[in-house]
Amino acid sequence: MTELSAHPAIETPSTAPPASYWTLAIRKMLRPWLVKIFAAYIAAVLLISLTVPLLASGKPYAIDIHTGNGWVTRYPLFADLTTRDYLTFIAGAVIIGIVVAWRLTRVVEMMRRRSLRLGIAGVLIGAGILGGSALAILHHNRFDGTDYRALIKSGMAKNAIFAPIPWGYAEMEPLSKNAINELPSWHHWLGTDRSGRDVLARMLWASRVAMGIGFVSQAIALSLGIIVGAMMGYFGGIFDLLGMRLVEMVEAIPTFFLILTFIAIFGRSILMIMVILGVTGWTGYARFLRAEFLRIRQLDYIVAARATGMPLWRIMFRHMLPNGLTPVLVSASFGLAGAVTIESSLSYLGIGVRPPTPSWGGMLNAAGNPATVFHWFEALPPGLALFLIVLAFNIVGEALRDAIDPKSLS
Amino acid sequence: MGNRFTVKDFIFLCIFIVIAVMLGFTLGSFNYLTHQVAGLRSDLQTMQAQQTSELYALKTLQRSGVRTTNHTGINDSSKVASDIRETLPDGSRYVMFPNPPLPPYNPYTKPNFAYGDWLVESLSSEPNRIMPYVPQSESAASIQASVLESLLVRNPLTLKYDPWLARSYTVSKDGLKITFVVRRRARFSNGQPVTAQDVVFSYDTMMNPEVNCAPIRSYYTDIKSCRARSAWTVVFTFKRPYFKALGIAGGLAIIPKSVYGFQHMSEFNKHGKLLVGSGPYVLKRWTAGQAIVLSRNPRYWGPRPIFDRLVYRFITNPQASLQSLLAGQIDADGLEPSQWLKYHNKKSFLAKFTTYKYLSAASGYNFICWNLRKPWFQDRRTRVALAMLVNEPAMIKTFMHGLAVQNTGPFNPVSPQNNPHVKPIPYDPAMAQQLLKKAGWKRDADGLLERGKTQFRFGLTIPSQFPLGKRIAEYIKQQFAMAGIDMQINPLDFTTLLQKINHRHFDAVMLGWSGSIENDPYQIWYSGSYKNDGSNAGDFDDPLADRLILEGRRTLNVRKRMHIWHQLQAEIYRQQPYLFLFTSYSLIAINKRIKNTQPYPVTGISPGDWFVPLALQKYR
Amino acid sequence: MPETPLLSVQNLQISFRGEDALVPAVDGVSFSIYPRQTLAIVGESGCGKSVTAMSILRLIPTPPGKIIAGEIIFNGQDLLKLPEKAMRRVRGGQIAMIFQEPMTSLNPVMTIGDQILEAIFLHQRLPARQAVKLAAESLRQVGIADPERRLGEYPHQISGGMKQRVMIAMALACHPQILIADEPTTALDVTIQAQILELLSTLKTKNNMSVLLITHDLGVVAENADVVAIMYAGRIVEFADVYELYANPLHPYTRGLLACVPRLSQTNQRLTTIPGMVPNARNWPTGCRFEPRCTDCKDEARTQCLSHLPILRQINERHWVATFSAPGYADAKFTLPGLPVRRNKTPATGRMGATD
Amino acid sequence: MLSYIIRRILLMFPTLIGMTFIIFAVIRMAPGLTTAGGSFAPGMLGAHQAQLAQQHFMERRLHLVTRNGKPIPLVVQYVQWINRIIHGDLGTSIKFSEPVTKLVLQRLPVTLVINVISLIIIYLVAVPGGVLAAIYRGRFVDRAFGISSLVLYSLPVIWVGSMAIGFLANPAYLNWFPSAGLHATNTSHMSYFQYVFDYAWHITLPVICLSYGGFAYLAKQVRGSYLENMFMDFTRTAKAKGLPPSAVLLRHVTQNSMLPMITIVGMTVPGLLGGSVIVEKIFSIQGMGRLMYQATYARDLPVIQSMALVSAAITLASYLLVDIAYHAIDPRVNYD
Repeated sequence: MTELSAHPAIETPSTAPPASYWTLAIRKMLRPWLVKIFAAYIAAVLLISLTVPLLASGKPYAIDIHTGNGWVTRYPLFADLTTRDYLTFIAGAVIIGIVVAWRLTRVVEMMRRRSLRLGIAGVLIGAGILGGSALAILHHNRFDGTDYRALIKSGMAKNAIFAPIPWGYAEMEPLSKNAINELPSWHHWLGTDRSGRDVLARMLWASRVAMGIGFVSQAIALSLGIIVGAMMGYFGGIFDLLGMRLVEMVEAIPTFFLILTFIAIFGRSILMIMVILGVTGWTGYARFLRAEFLRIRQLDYIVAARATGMPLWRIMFRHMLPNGLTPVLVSASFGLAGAVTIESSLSYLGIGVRPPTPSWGGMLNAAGNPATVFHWFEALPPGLALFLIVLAFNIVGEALRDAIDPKSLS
Repeated sequence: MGNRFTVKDFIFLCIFIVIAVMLGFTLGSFNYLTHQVAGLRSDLQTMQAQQTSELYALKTLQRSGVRTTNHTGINDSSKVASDIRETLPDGSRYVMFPNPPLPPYNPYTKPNFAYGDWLVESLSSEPNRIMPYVPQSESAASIQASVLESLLVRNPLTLKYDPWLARSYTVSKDGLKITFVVRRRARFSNGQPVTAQDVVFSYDTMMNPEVNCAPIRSYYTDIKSCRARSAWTVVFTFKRPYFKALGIAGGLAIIPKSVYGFQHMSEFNKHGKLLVGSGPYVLKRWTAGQAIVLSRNPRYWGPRPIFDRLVYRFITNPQASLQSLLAGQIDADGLEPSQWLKYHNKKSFLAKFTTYKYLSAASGYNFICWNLRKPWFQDRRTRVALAMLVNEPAMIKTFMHGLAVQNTGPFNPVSPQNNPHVKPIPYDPAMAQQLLKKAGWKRDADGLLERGKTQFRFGLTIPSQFPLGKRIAEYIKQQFAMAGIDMQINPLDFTTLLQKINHRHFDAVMLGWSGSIENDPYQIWYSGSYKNDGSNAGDFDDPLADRLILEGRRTLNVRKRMHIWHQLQAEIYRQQPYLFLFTSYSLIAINKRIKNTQPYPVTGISPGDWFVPLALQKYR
Repeated sequence: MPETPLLSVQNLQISFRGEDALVPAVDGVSFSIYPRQTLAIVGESGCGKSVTAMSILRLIPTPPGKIIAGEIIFNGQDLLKLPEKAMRRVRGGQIAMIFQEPMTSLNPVMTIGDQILEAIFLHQRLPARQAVKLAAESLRQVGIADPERRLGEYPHQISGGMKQRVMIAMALACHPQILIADEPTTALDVTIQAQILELLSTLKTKNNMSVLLITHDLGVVAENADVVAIMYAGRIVEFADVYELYANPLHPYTRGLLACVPRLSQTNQRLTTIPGMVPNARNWPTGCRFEPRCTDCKDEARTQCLSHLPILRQINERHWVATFSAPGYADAKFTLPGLPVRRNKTPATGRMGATD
Repeated sequence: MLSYIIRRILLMFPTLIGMTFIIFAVIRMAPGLTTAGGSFAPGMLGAHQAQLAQQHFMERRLHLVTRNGKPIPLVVQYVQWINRIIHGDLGTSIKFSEPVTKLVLQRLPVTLVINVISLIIIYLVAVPGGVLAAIYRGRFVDRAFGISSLVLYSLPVIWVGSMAIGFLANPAYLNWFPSAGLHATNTSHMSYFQYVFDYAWHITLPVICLSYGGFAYLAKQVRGSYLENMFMDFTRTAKAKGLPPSAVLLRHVTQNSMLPMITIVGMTVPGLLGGSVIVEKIFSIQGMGRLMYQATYARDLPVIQSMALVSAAITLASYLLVDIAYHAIDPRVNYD
């Protein structure tokens, strides 16, 4: 896909402070419009997955309810959010804050910029941890199964402000033949599934599972892979021999069986699947980093660093890792695509998340399993979303690979 | 460099393609050959088995000087004697049928009746083995039904047991002793006559601990002995009076000693495809992954079988079997509710297929079993309230497209056990709230129901490979949530789920029991069945129910027994130890070329009655 | 009688497609080679000399590179207009080429013998046994001992100098009329360089062929060439008989180059360098391309240098030059540069003293 | 060469032992070992019969892990298992009551044939495609090829499979392909050509689902390695010799591009079994993937262990074969 980035490097304007290697690479990567679109898509899905409790919910933001002592305003949606939801918001806000601060501080002069950025990041993270722990202690989410729509219909409630998509992921329309397998309409933008639930709401909620599993499992896999791969690549010898055997062994474990086993022991949870995908998925990174390290180890500057008597860990982390890591990060982008695919396959086979939590693979299975009747309008959205997110990760990965290619980075 | 596509490149490409095609063909022929070889080998194996058995039979026949005879059709021979059902002076019941009974919907007298043609049906899974008695799947059972026969047969209309391989039977007054007289005409497919020795042998084989048939053996634990009194008479003695005694003894599949009489009975387990009986069909071939073919037993002792062959094809998913049905590759198929909905009133479909929708006694029912030892479910009012929160009629209408019937107890709705006067608990959330309040449940600050320190929060375990169950659970979860009950859904793979049930590690579990014409409620509902991994997993312990169960099992009089079962059902439904869900309709489509297909009211369709008029016959 | 040139290149223009525009690499190069002559093209890296050499065999990778204009006349045919099939007969058969990197120029997964035989079978109809004999013979010719054994070896099993010898053997196996040697010794050790060059000149006489020697090393030129063309920024700036050039360099660039060659006599002196940088092909100056680095540019001539590109003109019988500062340049005319072989071959050693 | 291969094989054994032990330990950790196997359809249980079947299965499974009522230590179990394997006994399936060897021999050809066919198709399409894209690099063909291979590579199999079954093999839409199995139901009376046609008709959709992703991946690699070798110096030499472009491509470039392609074959083979689980599930094919799936659900220890062993052995063997092929093709690698 060289054509995606086969554009001349534009020299950075001399007025701006010199950009770092990564900034350059990312800027170069984002140049083609196609990559821009798909990067934006990933960002959008990420954002949706972070904020979906506010976007799609059957509970209104605010509503006036008639109680024994007159009308009372309630905020069911916020009361219903779990601590984990709030923590996700805080984490998202911190990350977005750091990114924005990073961009805003670009104009600051080089030496001060670094400490400023670190300071801002520290403050934001500290505030996030503080806020998060306070929330974890103070917030108590209320179990709320009230059907607010019925309440409004019966005149017991009024002035409801609903979320943009006023359906929860598990919320069924009152059971009737007309409510299920509904085609897209004004009421349900993507129709309803065979239990009478809003497909769009489920789609959005499912993005949470996909992105969560993708990012967390790859983070685990990446850190494990980096540690083992770096050890193998740097020390070589017996470390390398044993490490490679370990890699081969882990590759031989049937993931599918492992997940079934763990689900049977510990019960179903997203976390479990994340951990298993992480624990079995690190081998690729380890192999990659090992090869990189074996290559880099021969290079002159490492020999030079060793000649100056620099301690080992410093050579590894300051000199070798940053150089070996770049290609690994590229493969992490493909790894994300792979993790999302595996998660959806597991859900398709029926060993994914706990129902009624939606996931794209599970929705596909419900719609397209040959043992049931095929409803294309139910199978299309999750498949398309899955396809697009995998495509996006792959395209961004390709573009990133081209961008960090030393031959093309001028 | 000039990159034009030259003639040489083209030739290269052609060679490439030719090689590829040749490779494909090689692979194809490899596959084809292995396939054919496998088929031949399977034929050979079955043939060998048949031949050895026949050789053996011939030898013994020569020794005993009996001449093998081909049967003559009896349906056309005029009846010499008439059937007898009478009570003897000593109070025992005597039943004698001089000829095997004809099916109630008699095909032989129908217009256009003709022998011949094949009947092709689908099986949803390939059986692992089709040995008699050995643990079997439903698919193996339907094949065995055409090859193996038993002493008695249940009349599908009257539901009474009629003599089949037995010419007559006598049940002693206390019900402990059943005497069968075997028909002298009856022959196994190898020509060997069916004797009392074979019946005893069959019983002994099944009771032999070396033979892997524990599940079936368990039914026969109530039998004290099985003895041959003479060459044609055999007596079963029971330990205690049991209403199912006649069905158990008369339902034993009779296998020929001449074939299965191994020196070491452990050899029995090693075979997979040795299936020889006295039935109208014999196993012709079994092609792995494809089909099992039965062919007409040429020396069948009874009425001549109608079809020349019965073919059972393994088609694993409903969509594929519908495809095959539409393409005419199979003659009859069960439909999914959604398929039924789509096709049952489509003219083009109805022009080719006859459709039936009926409740069969064999269909089971689904339920949610509450673990009554857990704090949430100990109170009857709570359980009733939970049932009131679920709108079952709407669920049946929506999820099952109306093709199911709500259960009002553990018995099949069409079975005589079922008490038609038990009314289903209505969907009434308001009433449910009141009941919950009465039971002491109050809303706490968290929005959950609470009694004392117990919050109403439990897990429902469902089998993960059961999509409908998931939908039902999701619906129920929502309904409970509205009442302030938090139910978590835990899908587990079936094996783990069974383990959890065995160890009683569950709050509530969704499962199904399969049905039969008359169930013995002991295993599921008797309080003693909680221990020892019995099936009373929820620990239902009701003195009245226990009394009724024990009494019912003893009662041999059908009407009295049914009365007891009706009472039992009312009591169980009142107690609501299960949230009873529904029994689905059987939805069948049969190719129009097959005639006489109407189902019996309780037992459903009976392929033994079917025939194809000469003009419509397809296979010869 | 005046000899006809074996190969003449006229007004060759080659461009490469850059990321946004066409970048000229060779811009109006003309020269000719006569039989049994060694023509050396000298220039800094990036001046277009290798591209010129490759274009003769039409080996320029076509999507980025493109021959815009010009003619390459060989034996009376324009090679640029020749159909691909006829061109293939020329390649290897009549004009052969060896490259700068012997290490990578041989296919690592084929034996040496296979690679030589491939060339032989391509251009000669020979029975297999005879072809093998020919291959062995050509290996022996380039001074490889035990050639029969070498034929079965893989390139990684022999040294760099040997590889270049193999390359030469492969090129000469079909007795070409011209051998294009594209910096044949650059990647080799100095001792081996001399051996290879000597081998080349021996073989040249033996096989009666012309050699087009591409190099950046004026020392090599002095030893081996008959005629020299100096290239700078895509153009030939000076073309002369080797004696003439060394005796009377006219172009300031040539003078600069000659000054850069270290001499034993000037031990204590630092090496001279030509100030400035080679201009980027993307934006060549409109006028003389050497103008920014030129020491000859006097004030009055400068305006001309800035606005006009000096073309190559013949200022005497054996000398062509493209600079306004050369004496007699203004009156001289453009002719196709090329010098027939004047006399009997000069022993290479004879000129050693002149350069050292 | 021979000593190298022997050394490689010897090195394989510790890995194989470690691998099998990990697999063994993980499998023995799984709960549900002492309960029944899924011999009954979920959701429908014959009341009493199911209970007894459970006991029966449990006994047979307990027989595997206990002796005289005491649990056998894991290591001893492992050694016993290995010992049995060495004697050629993979055990007897609990769910299918048949020797595992027989089951594997029954299922393996199914999976193998489909996979080999799709591998052939992958190579038949991807190699010329990749080469064409390399030749016409930067032009429309190449761009279209690049985009489409990326798109294909990103298409999830579960979606393509469900859509294919839903639209192309569904009486409600287009009833073009069969939706399950590998054969029509009455093959016994088919002629050879009918049979082959029928087989081809049945495997079309599964093979498409198995191959398109691999095709895209391989094509990209082929394009890359051809492009790299097309600009190598030795290619230029070959052209300077006067070789026609097709010969340059087929002889010089291809030979050098073989190496990465072989590596890819080696990497694909172990993945085939895993990929088969999904495709065999979607298209109801009774192959190894499905056997694994069924065995896992039924906690059929002997089958799971043997399958894991088989797949581990296949993985290692394919690595070994790649290494040997590398040595055979690339003269630069020495066999020390």
